[in-house]
Amino acid sequence: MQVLLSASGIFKNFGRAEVLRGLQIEVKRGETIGLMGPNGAGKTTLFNVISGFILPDRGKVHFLGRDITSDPPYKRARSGIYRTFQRVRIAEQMTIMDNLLLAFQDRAYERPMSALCRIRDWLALEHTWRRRAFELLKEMNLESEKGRLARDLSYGQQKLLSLALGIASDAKLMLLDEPLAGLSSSMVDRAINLIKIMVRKRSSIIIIEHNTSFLEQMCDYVLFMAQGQILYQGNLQELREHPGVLRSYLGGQMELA
Amino acid sequence: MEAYFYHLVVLGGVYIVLTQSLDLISGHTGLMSIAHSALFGIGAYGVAIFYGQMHYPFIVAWLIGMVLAGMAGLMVGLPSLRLRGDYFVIATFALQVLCFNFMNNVSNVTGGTLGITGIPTPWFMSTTARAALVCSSLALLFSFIKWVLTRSPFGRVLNCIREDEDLVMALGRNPVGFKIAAFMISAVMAAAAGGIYAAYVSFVDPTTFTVMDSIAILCAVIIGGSGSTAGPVFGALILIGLPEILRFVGLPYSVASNVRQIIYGMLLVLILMFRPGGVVGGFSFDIREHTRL
Amino acid sequence: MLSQAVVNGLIAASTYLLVALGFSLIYTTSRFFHFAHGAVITLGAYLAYSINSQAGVPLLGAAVISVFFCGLLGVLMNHVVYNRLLRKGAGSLVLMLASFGIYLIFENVTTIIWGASTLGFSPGLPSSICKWHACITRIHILTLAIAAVSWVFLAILFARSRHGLLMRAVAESRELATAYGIKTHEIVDASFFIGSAFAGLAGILMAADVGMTPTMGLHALMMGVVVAIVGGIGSLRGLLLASLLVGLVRHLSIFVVGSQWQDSIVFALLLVVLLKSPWGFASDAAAQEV
Amino acid sequence: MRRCAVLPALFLIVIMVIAGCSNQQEQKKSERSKATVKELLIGAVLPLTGDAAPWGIPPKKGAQLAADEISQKGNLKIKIDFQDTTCQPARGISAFRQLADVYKIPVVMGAVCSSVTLAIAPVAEKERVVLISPASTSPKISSAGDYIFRVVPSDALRGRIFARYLFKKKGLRKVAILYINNEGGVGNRDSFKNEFTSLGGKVVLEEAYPPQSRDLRAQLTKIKNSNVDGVIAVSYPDDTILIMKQAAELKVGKPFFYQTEAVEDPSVLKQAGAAANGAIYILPAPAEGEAARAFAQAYEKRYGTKPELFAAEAYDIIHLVVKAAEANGGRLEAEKVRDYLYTVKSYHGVSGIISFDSNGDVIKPMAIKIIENGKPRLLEIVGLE
Repeated sequence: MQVLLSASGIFKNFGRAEVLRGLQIEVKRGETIGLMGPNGAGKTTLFNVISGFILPDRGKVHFLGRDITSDPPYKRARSGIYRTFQRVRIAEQMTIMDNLLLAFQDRAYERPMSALCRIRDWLALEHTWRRRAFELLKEMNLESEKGRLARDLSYGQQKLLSLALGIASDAKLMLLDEPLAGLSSSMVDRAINLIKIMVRKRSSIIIIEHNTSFLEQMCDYVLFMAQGQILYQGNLQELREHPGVLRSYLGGQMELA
Repeated sequence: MEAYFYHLVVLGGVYIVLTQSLDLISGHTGLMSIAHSALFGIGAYGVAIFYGQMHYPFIVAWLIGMVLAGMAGLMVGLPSLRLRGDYFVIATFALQVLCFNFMNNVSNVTGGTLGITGIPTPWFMSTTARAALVCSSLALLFSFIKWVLTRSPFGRVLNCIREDEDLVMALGRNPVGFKIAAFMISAVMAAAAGGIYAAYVSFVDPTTFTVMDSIAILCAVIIGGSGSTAGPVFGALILIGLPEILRFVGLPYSVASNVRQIIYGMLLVLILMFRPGGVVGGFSFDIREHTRL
Repeated sequence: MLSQAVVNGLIAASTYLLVALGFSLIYTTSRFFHFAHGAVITLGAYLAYSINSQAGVPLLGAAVISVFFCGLLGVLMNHVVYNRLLRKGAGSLVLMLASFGIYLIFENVTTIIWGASTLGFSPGLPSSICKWHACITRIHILTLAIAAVSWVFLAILFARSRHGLLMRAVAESRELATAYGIKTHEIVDASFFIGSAFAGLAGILMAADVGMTPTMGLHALMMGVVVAIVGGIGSLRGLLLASLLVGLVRHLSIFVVGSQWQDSIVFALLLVVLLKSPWGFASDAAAQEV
Repeated sequence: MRRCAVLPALFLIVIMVIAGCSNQQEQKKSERSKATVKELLIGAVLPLTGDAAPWGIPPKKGAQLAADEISQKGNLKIKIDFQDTTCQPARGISAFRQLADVYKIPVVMGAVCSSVTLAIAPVAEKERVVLISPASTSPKISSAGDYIFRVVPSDALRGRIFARYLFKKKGLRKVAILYINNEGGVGNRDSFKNEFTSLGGKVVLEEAYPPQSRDLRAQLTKIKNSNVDGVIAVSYPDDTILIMKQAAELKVGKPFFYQTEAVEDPSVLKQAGAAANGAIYILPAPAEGEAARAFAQAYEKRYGTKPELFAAEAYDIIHLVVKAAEANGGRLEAEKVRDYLYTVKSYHGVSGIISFDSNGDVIKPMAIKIIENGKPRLLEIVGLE
């Protein structure tokens, strides 16, 4: 299988805190990977480094064989990396439809000149964008809410929307930061439904999650992170028996307490 | 009677173009600017200098003014590379002061404090009725342009920048380019209004383009309702209409202007407190300050 | 000549510093640009004037009362407008706009009550002391002293006292401070009180020097804002350096370029600082945090 | 959203109702003016509010006084419609349009701010309405048009006379100019400088300061250390106080000559106190004689204060307009008033002796005064010769 993303030797410090220490990761096309680890292990920081919101102090990130280490976030997004945020990020004072259209619409028509001079072109295309967005909304059971402002949605619905944005943007690599946290059980089913769509579209997915049964169901394998490094890679069964994992989880909890 | 009415239409039209253009960046892109009367002034001076003094055709001078303002817009757009929210406001404020001082002090170009008088009236504005027609159609045209822009894919990205810049980046768009584009379009529109204003009043001087005027335009947009098409129109009407109404009401002279300013201030505070979307009910500048990662 | 210009710069710097101290104190705890600060400056002077000339209280007493009222006024603004807006989820831009509105209201009410022409505490010929070709009046010396004392007061407040510690905690993150059980409202109120009291004090000192007009606060505030931003809001050392820089630039630049460019130079400086490092002199530490 | 569309609609309705009301007013007025031929309606556009209101309200009082006095005499009823300009060009045009177009008034007094007068002038020319300013001093107004007059001397005249006086009588050769950086300040600076240098004097320093400035020490320090015989100051009342006090503090030690009437402002005399002593300044020569004294008395009786700046000028304007109407059989027509004004020579008004030149500018003698012990004292009256 083709290697989609590889990051090697990633170091990142915040002040005196070493958050990532020589981290190594490789993602192949179509893989679904669970990412676990205690709080403060650097999971979100890793996402930030891959998606470009944070530049690593050292190390290289390659995507599709290209060095993207110094690319800004939007360039990485264009080449096919989508990420969600731990705290839901959607355009709150735009309608749900507009949120999705943002992901569906063609960047070639986003220039102000084409907005004015090629009205007919983009209007025609907008129909197809809307149709596709509507289909996606149906998957989420939100088709009746399409005209509402995103901020009026429930927390769970907002989270679904942020997942849907990833599907709409057709990314090759999805970085999902705790997609299920805080969701009611019915919402969890819908979220899983959306993630399955991603899988079906052969996107590679990295999921930060603590819900092990979910990870077991979805993922090809899991990664366990602690102290800025990948401690373990394999299936969940073995992970549970791994001595280092247990220690770091306990250690992490003790730190928390 | 007609001419007076037409005159109000002219002013209303000019200010509608101004508020619409400001709303494109403040209401839709989330960049509040208090440099707008400076951009307005650049357009006005463009016409005053190139049409009034150097006798280029009006259209040419008008376009020159717009291009100059667009360049100034680029200059304001550049700070938006780094600055967010209130720091951006301060940067535009500095730019406004610098532009005003340029108009006020570089007297061999701008006529300095004395301004430029005797700008001939172009034929299409030779009567107030014509001027009113021109200005109202310009207001319509620019309102329409803004309406199209904000509903186009371009506008959708702008709206998203206002909501959350990180999300825009996560979706593969470069916010900086969009912000600069929005600012330049806005500047060009403001300058278009300025050029028409100069040709109509036939006289420009720096005192028309002060910080206070910039703040008044911003307040008008907020009061009217930002991020909508009707809001800025309504805001402009308040800005032009309130003094005229008070003129008829006949307040004691010693306090009338202060009362007007107090009304503006109260309107602003009350609108923000009780109707954050403005009178027309547009976008409200709620808290969206996600701490940067 | 140079000595006089430097003295002038120092005098100007001391008033800028006083204004900037209050302004940035309020900014650090509530995270928005409080432009109505300018109105408090003006009102401080006028209140002291009225208490002095109409109620017949001696000037020093009048000044103390007025400064106290200015502090209260700041707290009042915070309660009547800002807190309510905050409760509705307003961001810093909304608060800033509201403060524009409040400024407009106050400036014009001041004009209606006291009139537009200059008033002053001490009409007539000021006596000045001259040495080394530089002249200075008693009011100037007092202003310099008060600015220095205020700076030291804040430095001690922040570094030593529990109260200062709490303020710093609130400045770091309001939510976190609330989570830790700090009564953030009280802390913010306190910063409004102290900050506004500084504004009133600055207003009175300026009025004692050159008299008062209803617009005096705005110009003073503009310079205060420039100083606060150039110095890096929240950094006391930065504020001190920036106020000296702006004061001296204003008074020395006139020997290099025409005096009509005085303001332009200051604002160009502001723009450069904003573009180079938006967090001013305090950039290295603060920028990392944000 | 939908509910809110109602509000703009309401707003429009309010405007229309108001417009409707004013329309009715207009009709009533025109009916009345038909019924009694001897009523004259004169317009006035003045800054009645805002920063410039202190210069706009006295002319209103003076004009009102003149109108009432003439009306009491019987043959003519004078009504003046006052409109506010707030000293902003666009607002000034609004106000002027209202008078000229809505009420069809042929003669308008105004404006005060030069920028407003300059903005209105082309409209007045096109609409053929006579515009007579009681207070605008910008030299540019001289060439503003055929229908544009003023009864206050141009800055050009003031600067020329002051420059000659200081050069010849005071023996100044090298001067510094300290001026407020606005239209009035720059206009005065230029007129003084042109005349002074053409006489052979030298302007060593030109220092500007922005309006509402509260700190002039930088400028004054520079002046203190320059080698000049005297300082010409062009200032408004607020900053005149600053100049006087801060110059004293800094011990500038140069004589100050104020090319402005601001020195006489009560607030300056009060706030500057002893610092004002010795200030020499120039202003249009106040009128002597019975009429002027009677005006001052009547004004004080009615308003409780001595006539402020530009009140007398406005009083004269109304009288001149009425004279023009009387010469035309009691009717007010713009062309007739214009032609009449060009013929006015040495009219003894309460603001001085008024003649108009071919530009519509008044030619008046000027007065040089000095402040002594906190009070103005006349030094001499000087003309152009």
